[in-house]
Amino acid sequence: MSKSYLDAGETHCAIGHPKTVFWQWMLTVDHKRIGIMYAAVMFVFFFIAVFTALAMRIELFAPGSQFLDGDTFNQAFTLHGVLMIFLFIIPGIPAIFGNIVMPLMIGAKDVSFPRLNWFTFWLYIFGCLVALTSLFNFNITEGEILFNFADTGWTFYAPYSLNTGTNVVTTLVAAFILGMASILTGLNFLVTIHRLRAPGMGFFQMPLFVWGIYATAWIQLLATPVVGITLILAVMEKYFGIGIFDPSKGGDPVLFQHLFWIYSHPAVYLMILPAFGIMSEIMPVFSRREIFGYRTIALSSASIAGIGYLVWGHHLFTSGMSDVAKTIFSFLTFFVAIPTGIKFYDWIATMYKGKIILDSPMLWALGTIITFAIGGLTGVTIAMVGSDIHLQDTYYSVAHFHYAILGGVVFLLFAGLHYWFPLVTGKLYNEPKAKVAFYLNFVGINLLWFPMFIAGYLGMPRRYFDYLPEFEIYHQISGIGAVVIISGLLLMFQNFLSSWKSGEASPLNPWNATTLEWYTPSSPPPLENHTKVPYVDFGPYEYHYGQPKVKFDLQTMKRID
Amino acid sequence: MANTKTYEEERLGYYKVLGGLLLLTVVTFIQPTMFLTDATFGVQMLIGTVKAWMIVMYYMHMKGEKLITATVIFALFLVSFFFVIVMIDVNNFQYGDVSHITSEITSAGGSSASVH
Amino acid sequence: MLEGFNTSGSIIAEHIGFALEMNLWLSIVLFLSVVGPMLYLAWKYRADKVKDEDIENVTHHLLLEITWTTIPTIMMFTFFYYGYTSMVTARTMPPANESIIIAVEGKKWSWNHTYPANANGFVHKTAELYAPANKNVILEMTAPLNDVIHSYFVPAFRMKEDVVPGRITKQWFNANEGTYDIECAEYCGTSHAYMLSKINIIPQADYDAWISSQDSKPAAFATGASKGQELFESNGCNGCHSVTDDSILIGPSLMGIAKGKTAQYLKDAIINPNKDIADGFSAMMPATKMSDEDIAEVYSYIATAAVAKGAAIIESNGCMGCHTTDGTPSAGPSFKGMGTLDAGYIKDAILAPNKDIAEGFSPIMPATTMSDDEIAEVTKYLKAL
Amino acid sequence: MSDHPYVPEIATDREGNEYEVQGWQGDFFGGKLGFWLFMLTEIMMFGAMFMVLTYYFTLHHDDFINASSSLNRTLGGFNTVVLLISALTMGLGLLKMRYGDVKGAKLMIWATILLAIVFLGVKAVEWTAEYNHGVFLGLPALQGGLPESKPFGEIIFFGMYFTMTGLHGFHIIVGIGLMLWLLKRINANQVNREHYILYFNIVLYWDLVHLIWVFVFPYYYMIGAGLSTGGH
Repeated sequence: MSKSYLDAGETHCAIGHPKTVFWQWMLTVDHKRIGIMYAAVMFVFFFIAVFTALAMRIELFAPGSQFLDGDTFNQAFTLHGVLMIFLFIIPGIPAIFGNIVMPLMIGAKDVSFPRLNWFTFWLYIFGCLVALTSLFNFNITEGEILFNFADTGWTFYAPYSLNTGTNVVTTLVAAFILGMASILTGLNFLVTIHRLRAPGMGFFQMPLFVWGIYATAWIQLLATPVVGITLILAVMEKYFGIGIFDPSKGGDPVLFQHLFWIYSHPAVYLMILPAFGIMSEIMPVFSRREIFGYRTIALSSASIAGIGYLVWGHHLFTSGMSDVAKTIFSFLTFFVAIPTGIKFYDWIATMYKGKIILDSPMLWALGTIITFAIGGLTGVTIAMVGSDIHLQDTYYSVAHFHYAILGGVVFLLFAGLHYWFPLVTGKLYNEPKAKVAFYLNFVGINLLWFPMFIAGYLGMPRRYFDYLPEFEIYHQISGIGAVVIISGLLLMFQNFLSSWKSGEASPLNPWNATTLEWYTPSSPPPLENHTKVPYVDFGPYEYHYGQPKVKFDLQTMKRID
Repeated sequence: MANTKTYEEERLGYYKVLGGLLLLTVVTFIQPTMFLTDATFGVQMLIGTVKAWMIVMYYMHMKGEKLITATVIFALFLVSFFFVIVMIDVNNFQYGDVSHITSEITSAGGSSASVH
Repeated sequence: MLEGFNTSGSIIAEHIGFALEMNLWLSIVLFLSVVGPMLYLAWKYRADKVKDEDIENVTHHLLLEITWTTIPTIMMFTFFYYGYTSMVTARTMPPANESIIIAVEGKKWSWNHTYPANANGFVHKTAELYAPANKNVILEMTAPLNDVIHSYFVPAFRMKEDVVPGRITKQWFNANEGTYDIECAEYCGTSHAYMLSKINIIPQADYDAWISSQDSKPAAFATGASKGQELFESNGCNGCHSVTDDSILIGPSLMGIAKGKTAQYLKDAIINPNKDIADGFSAMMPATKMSDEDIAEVYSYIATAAVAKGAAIIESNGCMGCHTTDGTPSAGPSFKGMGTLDAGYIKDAILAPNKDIAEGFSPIMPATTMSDDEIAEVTKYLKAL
Repeated sequence: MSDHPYVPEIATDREGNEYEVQGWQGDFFGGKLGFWLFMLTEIMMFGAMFMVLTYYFTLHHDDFINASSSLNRTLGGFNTVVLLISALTMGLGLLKMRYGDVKGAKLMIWATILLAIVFLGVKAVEWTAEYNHGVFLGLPALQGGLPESKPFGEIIFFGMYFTMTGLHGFHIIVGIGLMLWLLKRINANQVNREHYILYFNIVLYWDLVHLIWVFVFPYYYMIGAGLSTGGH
């Protein structure tokens, strides 16, 4: 039995050759180990954010103030947003699966700059710590610790963020550091994909997940600096009052919104593109046939990333932006919907004349088609300027966002967790439990957010900690949905943890998949991945009567079909 | 960097570019008082662009690098798009004649200033 | 349902409502075109029905691909067109000479509306908006410079535009009679959820009658409140300051202000609020312009607001027949000075008055039935004397 | 990471043809590409700041011209020339290294460091003069809404001026640090005639610093040059 990358000593380290397992993990440059550490940290923050959200749902269960006052509620939704957006969902799939799977898929030993990858991970951790310190005010002399998180919402809109007395500056700095980590991850992946593909593998032989990561990396690289400098300017504004964004000094707060969304809108595509990549992996494997329209899907990823830069202004339809700019942005926004729609039809066409195996990764993928279709189509509604005038900043936008991000990105992240769980851990998870968890999540998301579409249309604004009694019924259904979805999440993670500890050992290629990450000599893979780098003269999803067409001798990586 | 140039040729190239850049810097200085004084801003930015182009092409060896050139052009396209859109927005500033931001601050009074 | 939501109260609401409805139906079509085939294929090709030999690798179908590209594209441009036209309706201001222009100021956390001066030069200011039916109304909106962004949202009119400090933004409506809710839709801090108000659309004649008068509200809405109270509420002071008890909303309670502070102090606090901040509060109050007479009205309102209820209860129970408030004894002892007595004693003295008689008075007082709340109000009143 | 020299792997296709596999070790083009991508982020960052600047230039045209005319163009121009020459010395140093002249290369790096320090010194003189005129971040003249405030356009001009030249100066300081590190690596023979990717990237970095100045200089110093002779 050969050694896997999880065994003690089986790693390269950034500094020296540490003896203890602990330091081997802390200093590791192995892309798979770094990916696992990212996952561990991110899911901790994910659950903190989930329970913050639960607290808000309980507060909103009935009109009137229950147990949170306005200020605490405002800090709670800011915390929820900052943790979910900056610590979990933006770095999420690229940092976890981009690290673990992408080099394996292109037949590389590691990413292009392994030490930089290690540094990036610790930069991310540093950013998380700064974010956590901004939770509290420490008053050493009196031994007090006051809860004083930013109450601006994760968008930090000026001039509110300049006026409030909470720890906005620390939060801004944390977001800046996390942005830096994100830039470096993207840079690393771009060079890796350009330079380290196995011989013979052209861009159109890459698995579609790699395409997703590639498109994402461009957004990380070119959009993040804009928000970085915006946050720095906001800090300058707060300390020196040069008036860039502060209207009492002559600045224009709408400019802040421009700069903020120049990054933060592409960031939405940064979240969804690698998720679409996961979908494109799962659909052909669980239909046991080649994917429909490979090139269309690959190119639509690229075009979504490109167009994604050009549409930020649709967040400003009611912000006092000029009507000309509104029209331009509305027009451009619709161009994002078209490649997205094409992708969906391609995935569905992939099922045609296949053999649909409804294992949990496929269930998650099909569930996502439904939830993301709702999230995407409601996005089209608010891309129409006229409709958006009514729906902007209401629960409709909240529901749209959560359907698209939870029902799109996070659901596909979970699909990926199930799909690559055997690869990463060498164990199989408990399938019946996984299915129950999926159904709980699927029912939960619809119970939780569908009523918000109606409430939003009827005029329930977002970020209200109290509301008119007319909206009570919608909030109560949402509250029940929240309980359902959280029980689903807990069940799912319990399943993962117990299976990793004592699950059944996984065979080498449990899903009959065709992409290179499954053709490693051991399960889980060894350090430095494949025994030898294969020569790639085949497409990524070549099936023949339901079986992978290409077969390898796993010791020499020569084709034996 | 597979090239066939000798050390002397390459060094001469560096000095030529330096000469060009110095010349342009002189132009930068005399322009505002000598010619095209109505369009100082545009002319200055144009000179800057030419200088930048020389630096990128020769000092930074971008000549012949297809992939890198493409990435740089993509980034510059994005920046210019941001510029164009934000300029369209600011040039169509709505109700600017009555807004505070577009006009001078006349009333001093700090944070307690009141409007209208 | 919010007030007036169903009536499609304004011209804009009709246009945007149409765009929304069209979008809803086309979206359902698009949704079904994705989810329908998906469910069908998942059922048709389920694993136990398909033999491996029957699997086919279909990877291209030009006609199909062209179809599912062009049809959604056409739909997208339909959406864009209706989104654009409904925006034009909402964003094209009617000619100023055919409209009433009302200035709106959104500040933490209240809305103020300022109307054009009437024939006598009097300018109305209200917290709720009053406007005539079927008449163009343009809102010219802004926020104080040291305030934050708000958003003036009238769900029933399908209209919303941010109120940006330092900028002027505008929106307009032409609505039917009725009452409609106003909400703040852009997050603005602690009491964001309470930044609510109402639009009252009234017959033109009522509006004209009101605007030419100096009444603070149109006749149908008069509450009999004092002018001071009207001013206090229309300027949004009640959003942050309580006057009837000592609870702290956002700013300090103003109850009992008349005991220690003069009207001049109140004037300073209104006109230049952040010069001198009470301990434990931050400098966030916007400055308000108010005439001296108005400030005097507000001052007297604040001075009496807390005890007005108690005074009314005492009056209606006829207590003043035997007690005075100026310290001179009458048939019974004067109320002045009773504030120092403890609450339990006062309660006993009202419900069972003759149990414990003050020295020098005879047990002639009749027992009175009063609820605990009423007794509390009376106690507060006595304390304030 | 392994200490033994890296031997590229060979992949074989079905016909038995052999292909050299690109590893992450010793990937010159990869290193160069990575650094170019990093420089793109700098372009975006400064691009966004220029956008802010242009936004307010549109709104407050005259204030910007006035403010610009008060900057010291002689010192600014001197610094431009200093950076120009330092870019040359940096480039020549790399050239020498590639042709095996290690000593010459080191001399050129020292020359660049010297020029960088001169640049910072001149910058310090400028900032001090501005501070003495009461124009500096945090001083009342640059705080809007006070009686002694400058007009808003000038406040934003100077605010952005200090922010951007400060950030540029920070890049210069980082550059000096990088060059010292480079000298250390050259002395340890880890950067040499064959392996000079680190040197190459630091040259790129220095050119980027120059490139930013090429736009910062005219935007701040020259747009108001026609108005007066300027200088504090």
